[in-house]
Amino acid sequence: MEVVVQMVFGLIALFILVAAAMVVSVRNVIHSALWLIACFFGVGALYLLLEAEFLAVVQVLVYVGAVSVLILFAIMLTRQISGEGVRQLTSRWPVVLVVTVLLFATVMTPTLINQQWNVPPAPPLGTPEPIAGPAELGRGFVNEFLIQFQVVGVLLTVALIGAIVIAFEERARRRKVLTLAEELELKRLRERTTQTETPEPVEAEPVARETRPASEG
Amino acid sequence: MYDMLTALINGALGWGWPEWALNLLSYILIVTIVLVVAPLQMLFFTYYERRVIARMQDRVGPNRVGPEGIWQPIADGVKMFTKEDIVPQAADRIVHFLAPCVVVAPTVLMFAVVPWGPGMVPVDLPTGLLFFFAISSISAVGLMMAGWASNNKFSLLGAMRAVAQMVSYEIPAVLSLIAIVIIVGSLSINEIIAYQAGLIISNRDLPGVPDLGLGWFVFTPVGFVAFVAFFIAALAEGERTPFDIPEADSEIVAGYMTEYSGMKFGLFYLAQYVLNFLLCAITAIIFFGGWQGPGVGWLYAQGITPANPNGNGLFNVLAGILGVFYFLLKTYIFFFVMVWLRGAFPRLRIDQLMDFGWKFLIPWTLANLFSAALWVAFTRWGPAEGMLITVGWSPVLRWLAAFVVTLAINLGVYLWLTRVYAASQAERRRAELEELSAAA
Amino acid sequence: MTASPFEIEIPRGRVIEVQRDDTRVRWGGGLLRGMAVVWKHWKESFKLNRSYSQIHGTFTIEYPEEQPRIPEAYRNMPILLYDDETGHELCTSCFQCERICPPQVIHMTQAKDPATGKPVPAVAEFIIEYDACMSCGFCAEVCPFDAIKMDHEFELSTDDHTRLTVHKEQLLRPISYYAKIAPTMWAEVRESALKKLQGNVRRRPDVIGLAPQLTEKIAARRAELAAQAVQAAQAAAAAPAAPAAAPAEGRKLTPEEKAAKLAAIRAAKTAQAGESATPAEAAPAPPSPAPAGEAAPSADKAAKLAAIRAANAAKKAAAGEAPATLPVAPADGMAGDTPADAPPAAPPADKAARLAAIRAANAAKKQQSGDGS
Amino acid sequence: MLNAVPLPAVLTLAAALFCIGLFGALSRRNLIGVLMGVELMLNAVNVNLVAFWRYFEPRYITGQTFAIFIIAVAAAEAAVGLAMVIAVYRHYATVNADEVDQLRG
Repeated sequence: MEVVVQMVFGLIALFILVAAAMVVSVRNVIHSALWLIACFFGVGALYLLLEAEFLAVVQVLVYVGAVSVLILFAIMLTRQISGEGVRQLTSRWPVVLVVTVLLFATVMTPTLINQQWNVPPAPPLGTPEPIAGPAELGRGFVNEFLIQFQVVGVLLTVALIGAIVIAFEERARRRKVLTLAEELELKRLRERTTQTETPEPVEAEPVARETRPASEG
Repeated sequence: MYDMLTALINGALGWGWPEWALNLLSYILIVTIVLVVAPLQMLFFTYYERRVIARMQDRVGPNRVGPEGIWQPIADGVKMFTKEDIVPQAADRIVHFLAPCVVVAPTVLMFAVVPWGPGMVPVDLPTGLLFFFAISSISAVGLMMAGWASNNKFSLLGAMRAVAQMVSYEIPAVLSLIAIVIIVGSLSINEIIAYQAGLIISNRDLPGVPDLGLGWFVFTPVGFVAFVAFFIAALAEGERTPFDIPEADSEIVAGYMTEYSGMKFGLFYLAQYVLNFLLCAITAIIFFGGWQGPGVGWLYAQGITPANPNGNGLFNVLAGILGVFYFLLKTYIFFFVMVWLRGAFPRLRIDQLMDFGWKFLIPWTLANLFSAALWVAFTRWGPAEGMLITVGWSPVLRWLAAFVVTLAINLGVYLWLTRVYAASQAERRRAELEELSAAA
Repeated sequence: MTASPFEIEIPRGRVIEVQRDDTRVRWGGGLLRGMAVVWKHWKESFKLNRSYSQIHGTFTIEYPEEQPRIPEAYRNMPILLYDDETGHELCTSCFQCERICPPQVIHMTQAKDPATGKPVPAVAEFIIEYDACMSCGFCAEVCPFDAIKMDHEFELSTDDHTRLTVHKEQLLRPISYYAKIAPTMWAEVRESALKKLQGNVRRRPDVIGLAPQLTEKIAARRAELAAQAVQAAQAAAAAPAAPAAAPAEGRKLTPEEKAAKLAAIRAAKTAQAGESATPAEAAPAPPSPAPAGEAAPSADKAAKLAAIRAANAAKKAAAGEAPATLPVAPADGMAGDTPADAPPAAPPADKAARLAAIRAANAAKKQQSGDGS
Repeated sequence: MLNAVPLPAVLTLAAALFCIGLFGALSRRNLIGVLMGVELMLNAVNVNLVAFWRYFEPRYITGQTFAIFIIAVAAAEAAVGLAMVIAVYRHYATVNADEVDQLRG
């Protein structure tokens, strides 16, 4: 049984790391986002393995269902959709690589040298199950962590409003193309003005502003 | 289902088998059953929808293949299988191939927590409802993949619409379910169904109500509002007609499915109908008691249950049959309503859809959440929780008070919201006209 | 916020103008009303609706099992009619349909008398290209003899394109068929069509104008003709002027017929001469005298026809002067009526025919002289 | 799980994930790529929290609670960050982090 768990853990770990490596190295941004989703799934599976069932479901719900979709959306809204052939890494990426590898090494070296983790011995048989249910979490949120919970709620609201404010654009500014009716009106007006022989060339914009409302009636 | 199957396998194979083998065998059996039933439901639903919508349009519908055309979906399937699978040259081949799988897999996974009858749930997760919605949101990723990988503007537009729609309507759907979860106090789907025993009034809210399996949530003001909001959101999630903007064939060919053919297209189709089935099923489960109905509870009490290991297995089977009958009946009725809505209403515009979701449904369900809290306070809380008004009231009075208060709140909020929403829509139209005339 | 809906009564009913931007709160009632409409349609659709006056119910006709009830005036592809009893086609090859056909898919050849080479009011070959026909029905409308009609048959699909070029044999249908598919429409035209047919049949020699697929009818007709020839030969033998008109050719023209024809031709020529003498009159021909009467025995038929033709020619010549037509009219009437009144196969028929011809010729001459004076 | 896989293994995995995320956040040119790197780092932190919860204090929900807080913060960060990316794209017509070099709007 333990071997099975070890194998499963190894597979999940490998999957997470490979997916994460692909996220940062793939040229195509969309592929990168898809690998990110795979990575989120791997982390969710890891949570399941760690018996944090609720958290695994939340991970899927929030990360896969919301965050990654948001990322995909943002990629597609920014138009340079695939970006294939474009260099995706900055020119200083070798430096960054060295820095991150060094960081990893500094973190890992003490671990590898002396495994002085204060790990309690494996619980004997018959120990109570870990608490991971939504009911306990909910109770925690309204008792112990009430302030934090409120703060997170406010943060989410602020983030929602902030995102709307930042990304919002005036509707009038958004539409840069005239409708057919508007263009027709414009053309007619231009013809009329040239017939009355206005000496200076008529620009489109000022004329358009004087137009009667085309859509009413 | 699991307990029944274990009992059956035990009876058939004797007690000599190790437990893990029995577990494995029963799970494999359950998965097989689910994987067979899911596409069958889809096949039936395509036929059912076509027949019903035809009747609504004074037509007959497919009636050529087999008696009354019941083999029509099979003929369609054969056609689908024999079609050529075309991948556009400019498409991203791997993602294009993966997208249908990513769309179908979650819909099949969602069957894992759907109870078909008493004791007939494949996996009774304590977070079943959350699991259901978490998994359903994965298919949005598949849609995005399909839309992008096809390298077609219609596909991309369709995918963007689909995902925007699914993400925005998940919120009212989940909010309306949370109202129910507050009342039940559990995310387990079995718990939610068990709560709905009773007669018009749930016998958990009002102990002593006879159990006819009719204590559905839809009979309470909170449940009714939640039901309406959830069903509308489910229509949007399942891309049913008033909200079928992502695959609006008159605008963007077939949305994200445009560049798919053959069995890949069939898989999208399958996912869509299976999702519709599941949404109808979850509506039936959460608000209409799932397999609850007259007789099921009594029959199941006679059978082998964890509480009653000495029961008669025959009653298990009878309760299962009756429960599945009630459950499927309710599900099919909801699908009928979906088709009915399709027959009645034209497609919304994307901005109308977003406005309706964000400016009407979400406030409405939020108010309903408040009502649900009040419902719990009136029916269950005592002075220990700080509910001092109801001290000394009889359960009937408490239930009545909860009913009246929540009804008043929900009705008032509804009327107020409709007025505000209509006014905002009119204002918006006016602004658009003004803007148009300013631009012209 | 909004005015009450504007209402007005018009002859077809009441019109209510609804303002779409209605901001009054409706509590979703409109949605429910829409659903109620659909529900009613669903519920009623289990009843069959065949009256078309209702908007509810199933209208679908499950076609191969259930044939659609085609209205009488339905038109699909043109067909030709022939008389059930005699087997004579109604078509006289007047070329009206060929001329009016918008896609020009009608083609026909006029039948010719093999003896004289003169055109006969019958059609030798008639072709309609069904593949290009647009079913406008102009041909049926324009046909003065009601010979071409629109069929109700619509199962025309075929994998053989050439089969859609339809020849006379496939086009011909008996009158009874048309009377079955369009009873009232046929009843309206029956009288005049049959009358015209009688007139035409008289001018058709031999088996010309008989529907070609009716072999037994043709055979019967041939036998009848042969019998008449024999009878005529006997009669000729009895008559003193027999050797003068020996039936040298294979044609079975009796000497009487020949004589009559000759007289008629002569009469026509004089009439034409009269016509040329007065070039001023280019008036259109007045309505031709209706050749009434049932089928006369064909022994004297040719003679009669010749007489009529002569009379017609005379009349045409006379068309210019109104008073001059007066004496012609009785002659015509006599020419037409005498054989009709005569009992069939009566020996004096020949004489009457000849008389008519002569009278016609006289009338023509008189006309001429009238012109001259 | 507790007996089969030692805690250091899980933590090593989290550290590796964090470093990969850091690399992505620092070296990507695309703003969205940077955000994705940040998401990876947050996930690594979550893995750490859950692992410590599971191995040390399975009877207390603190570890999970904080993981959930982090998920919420990550969602907020993604929403605001992507909104900013879109705003930047609209203004500069690029999502290249190196080309966005003005503070003035």
